[in-house]
Amino acid sequence: MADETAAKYHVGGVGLIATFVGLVVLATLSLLLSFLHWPVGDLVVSLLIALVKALLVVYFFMHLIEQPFSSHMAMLVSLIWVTLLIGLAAADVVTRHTFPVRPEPTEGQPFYVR
Amino acid sequence: MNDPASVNDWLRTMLFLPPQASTMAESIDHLHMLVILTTMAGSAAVGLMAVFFVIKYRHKGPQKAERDRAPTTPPRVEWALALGLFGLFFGLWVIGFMQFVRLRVAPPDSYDIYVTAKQWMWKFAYQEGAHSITTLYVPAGRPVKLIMTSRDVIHSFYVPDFRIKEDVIPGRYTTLWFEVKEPGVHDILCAEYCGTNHSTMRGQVVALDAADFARFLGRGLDRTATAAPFRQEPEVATSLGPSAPMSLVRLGQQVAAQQGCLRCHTLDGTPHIGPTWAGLWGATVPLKGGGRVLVDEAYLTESMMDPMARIRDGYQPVMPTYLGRLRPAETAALIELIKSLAEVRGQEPMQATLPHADETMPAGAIGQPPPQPAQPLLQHAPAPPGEPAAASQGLPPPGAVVMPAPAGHVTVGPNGPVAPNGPVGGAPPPGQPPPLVEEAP
Amino acid sequence: MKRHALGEQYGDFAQQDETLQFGMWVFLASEVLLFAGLFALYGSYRAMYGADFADAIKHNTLAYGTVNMYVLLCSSFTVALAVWATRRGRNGLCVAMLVTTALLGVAFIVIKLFEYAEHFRERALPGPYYHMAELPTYGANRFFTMYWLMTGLHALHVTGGVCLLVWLTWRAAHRFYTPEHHVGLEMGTLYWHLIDIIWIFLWPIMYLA
Amino acid sequence: MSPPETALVAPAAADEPEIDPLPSLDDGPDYLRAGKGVASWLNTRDHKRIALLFYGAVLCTFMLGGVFALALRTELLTPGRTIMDATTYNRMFTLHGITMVWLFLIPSIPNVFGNFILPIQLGARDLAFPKLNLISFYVFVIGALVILGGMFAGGADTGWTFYTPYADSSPTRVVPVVTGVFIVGISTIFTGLNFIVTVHKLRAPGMRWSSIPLFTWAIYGVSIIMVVATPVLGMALALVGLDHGLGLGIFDPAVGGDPVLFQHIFWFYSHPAVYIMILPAMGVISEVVPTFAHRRPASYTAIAVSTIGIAVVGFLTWGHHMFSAGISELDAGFFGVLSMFVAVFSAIKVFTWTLTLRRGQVKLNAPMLYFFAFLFLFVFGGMTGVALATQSLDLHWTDTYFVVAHFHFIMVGGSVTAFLAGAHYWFPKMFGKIYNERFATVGAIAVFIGFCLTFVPQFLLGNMGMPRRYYSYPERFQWLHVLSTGGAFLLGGALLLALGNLLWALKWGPHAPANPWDSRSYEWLTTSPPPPHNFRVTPTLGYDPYDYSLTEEEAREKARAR
Repeated sequence: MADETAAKYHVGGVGLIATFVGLVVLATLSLLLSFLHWPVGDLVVSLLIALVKALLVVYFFMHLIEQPFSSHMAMLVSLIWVTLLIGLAAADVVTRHTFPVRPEPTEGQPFYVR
Repeated sequence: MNDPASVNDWLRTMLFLPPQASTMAESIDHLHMLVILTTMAGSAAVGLMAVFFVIKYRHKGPQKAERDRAPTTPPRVEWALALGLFGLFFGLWVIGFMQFVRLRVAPPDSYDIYVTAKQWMWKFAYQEGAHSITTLYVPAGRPVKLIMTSRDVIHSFYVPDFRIKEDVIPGRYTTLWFEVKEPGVHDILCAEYCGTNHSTMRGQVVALDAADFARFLGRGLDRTATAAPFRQEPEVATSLGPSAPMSLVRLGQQVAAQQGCLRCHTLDGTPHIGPTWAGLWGATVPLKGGGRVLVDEAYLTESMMDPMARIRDGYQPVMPTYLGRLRPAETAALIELIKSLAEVRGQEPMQATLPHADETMPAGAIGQPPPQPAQPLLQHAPAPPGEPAAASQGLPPPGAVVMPAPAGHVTVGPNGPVAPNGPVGGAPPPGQPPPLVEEAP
Repeated sequence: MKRHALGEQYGDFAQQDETLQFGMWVFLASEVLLFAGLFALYGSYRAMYGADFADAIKHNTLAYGTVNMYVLLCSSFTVALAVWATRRGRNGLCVAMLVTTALLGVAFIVIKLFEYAEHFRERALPGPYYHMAELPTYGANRFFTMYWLMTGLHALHVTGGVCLLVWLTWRAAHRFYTPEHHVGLEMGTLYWHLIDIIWIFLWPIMYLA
Repeated sequence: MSPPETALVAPAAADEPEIDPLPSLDDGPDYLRAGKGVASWLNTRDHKRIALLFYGAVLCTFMLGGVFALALRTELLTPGRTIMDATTYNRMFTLHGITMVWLFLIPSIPNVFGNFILPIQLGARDLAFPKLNLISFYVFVIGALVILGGMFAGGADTGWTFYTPYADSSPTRVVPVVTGVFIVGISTIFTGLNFIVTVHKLRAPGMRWSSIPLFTWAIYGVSIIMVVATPVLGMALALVGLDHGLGLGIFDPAVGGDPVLFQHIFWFYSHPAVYIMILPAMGVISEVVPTFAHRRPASYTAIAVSTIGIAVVGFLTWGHHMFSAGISELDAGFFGVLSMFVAVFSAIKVFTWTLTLRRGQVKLNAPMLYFFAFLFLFVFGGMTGVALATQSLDLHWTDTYFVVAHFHFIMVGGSVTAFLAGAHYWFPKMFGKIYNERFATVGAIAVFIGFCLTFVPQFLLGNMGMPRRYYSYPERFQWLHVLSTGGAFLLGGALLLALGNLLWALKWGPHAPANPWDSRSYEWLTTSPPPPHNFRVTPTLGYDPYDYSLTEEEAREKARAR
């Protein structure tokens, strides 16, 4: 039962404050980067920053770092499964090439008017 | 049994497989037979092994402790089994995937036919302007590519004799190709559940030899003098900001499309979920639970606002109420539309209808998916004044709602809509199936 | 007093606390997957209509989303402080932090409602109700459909979270949580942090890129 | 989840060395007699009583689903109308599918046998969250009532798959039905969560991961699927409900939506869901075979690893339901090859069970007969699954009766057969009675014959090209349909015989000893039926649960050791 004897590391007040500062800095960084309108990297970079922020919250605010291995597994599994679902579903859309896209409605003809 | 062909036939009969009518069918069947034989051999092997062990090691006398403690199968046996099986399955996958890609990618010289599915019928439109309902005419010995879309829900085009199936999806085009070996007739079945009459959404593929097929297409082109049946697609795409005032009948068409009336009612006499509007006005119809009623303003209005009050015999009570959803002017417009169709005769859905290729009806008829812009027919299409040209939209979206039906196939005369170039009603049924249809193999 | 009773099935309190916390983590994993379906839809539609999505994101008001991002980060911090305070036996601070967190949650909802009102005025509504004249494209329609679904579900979670915080506050005010026994408080705060994390991912895909 | 405010009773004195952990019948009333009155059942926290509540519920839904199935088969006797019209038929097969999938197959083995056996096999006094367990039962009942109420108040005709856009525009009552399934899903998640946490945190001292009994392994793997996949189903169904109820057009092509995306989300759940149905069945078989062969499994590791392998890889294969649905060729190929992995894992299990018989001392009791039925049907059904995952063949077979026969081989031939095996195997443990072996044997053989007669013709129908969900059909299919209908009635009768035999034994059967099958698995250490908290105190379960070189008394000594 190795997973029930995890080291009892406690997140202290300093750790919480540092985490909070880190989160605010990362959020601001993401915001500033979005003004660059970087065509390809925009989404990737902002999602990576989001991932780092989420990890900070999970590990320190939510004290996952104090938790046994099994709790880590729970988070890891959900992360992997989310990736799978999004990845494989979107992979279909990206690689479809039968008769692909719907045309855009022409100027002055919004599609929603039936 | 040394002849491979007779082995093939024997196995096909044993497995109840339908005739191998397309060029791909035989190779698919061979894989099928391989897989099924492996399956049966596998389950038989496991079953026999289990039976053997039971007989050999059945319990006799008092229970003894286990004879030896070591695991009976060493890990390397498990690994070898796993790898061997995976090799087998992977091999099947490789063959299957290669066939799959061949089945999905049509040869470049294929003959294109547009397929539109709706609840619950198939419509086919050919490049030369001919079109047909329920019966698909194809040339034998030549690859045919179907470009398919649906008007309402997902259907699936399935011809067991060709071993092919592809879903027909609203809002998208999917494709399917096959090459029929010999002239003959084959079943089309809808294989994706699509509502009440899913099981009757069947049709036929009629494979003709090259000369007959040309004759079929030619007949389609020749019959310019005959009236095309009034088709049900309204001109929804052109309804935006019309500069000219609209007639009530045309407004009725628009309302019917917007409110979804046409999902259940047809304008051309085709049987569907609800009673057709063709020839409805002024008729006396039987009611469920007995009695008859004259179809007039009162009954029509009641049917829109309180559909369950008096249901026509032979139809399901499925219509929702439109109370509060229709403005009075729209109700009036719908009634005017139904009035205007009083003289339209219904057509039999099983008949091939061969419209003319007149300029006022470019790309013909509806029910036919809009052709690709590259096709000359559409480029010649003149846009009626005051309405945006359909051609300027590029490949228009398929699907029930934004159906940029080419304008002009219904001209609104002083007495309601008149199908172009022809007397409305009283005309002989447009188009008989070509005589060769009956020549079943 | 039935506080902090040990369940029949547990050996000791340590096992009980650990079990409850692990149960909460598994529940959170499940909750994450609830959102995953919507994220997959968003990803697929974005793959179909990339350019339209970019336009629609530009159209969204960055200020609302960003302010809400900072609001939730602060609330996450305060709720973490509440646990920290309880662990040190400072019950008053814990109550104060929980109240602050709940107020921040309410602030989030209020800001969100302002934003929703704006979208409603523009007719940037989901599906067939979408009638925004500036972006008459399928893609923009898809974007706003997903926008309403995802932020709507998130807002429901925030509302539920605020209710949970009120309940935690009530219990903390009655000195229910002690430095030794406060697993209920920890579980409640985990839920609030999850709400924050979901917004951490919604913010970039709805407002930034 | 709230922290437990109330303890059930005072904690037991766990560390008193002189107490023998293994109970005897003299200790006091067993769990069936520990509390009297209806309230003591409806408000119980005991996992064994909750298991029996579920037992009653799923047997009711199973009967109901079976009646629907017979009605469908009767309608299909003739190519046209036999007893019902098309709309009724469509509603009926939807009802049959929903009832069998969500109200019987998914809860059956995990919620009945899992709930009963898993804590005992872990040496635990109860599940980790007993109150949540009871809530799960009531949520299930509410969901079931909402579904059935919705079905009888008009019903949905969408099929259990709820494919859009048909489900959006269907004139029938889709919303209450999806709401009910959503509620049942909540129950599933609660149960899965409870099992996962119990396996991680409440194992008896000494029990390593490598000595967890195989049935518990299977339930653990299933619980992972339940917790991870069910929320996605909930979301998919909620979206269909919104589309149908409010017209949000989430999958509506008219406003740019793509109905195929629904299928992706739906099958992300619903493919793993078939492993929710079959993995517990494999778990039951993994217990039955060593017991009746009196032999350790040929490879414990292979079974445990392939259980988790199926649970994980099962998530990567959902696209094989969509080869003809217009997904990209590349994605289809990817899903196709991953589907083959599942087949490999299943094959490993099958060979391991079969090899377990080798050099054993095989007794042919009813559970073992069900194992043989399971073995044959599962192997054949599984191999046809390999055929269906072969993409070019799938284009001919998908949405035909071949698929119907394939999944009934797995679901009925696999899961229901294993359910019956478990029902007979654990019957003495659950109720303290012994069933009549002769009638059980007849029942098992009749089930097998009826099953084959029902579903083998359907394979042939599928080969001929008969699409599924057809109310009317071309006449050339009729004789096979008649055969299949005859088999269905035989199968129905056989199931009634098997269950009736158990019911009879419930009242009139002779008393069972603690370990009638001479098994070494942990649940047979306690009395039959067990006391309310399974053991006097938590035993030490460090020894191999399949060590048949021990005599029964030696095994009990090991469990007593501290």
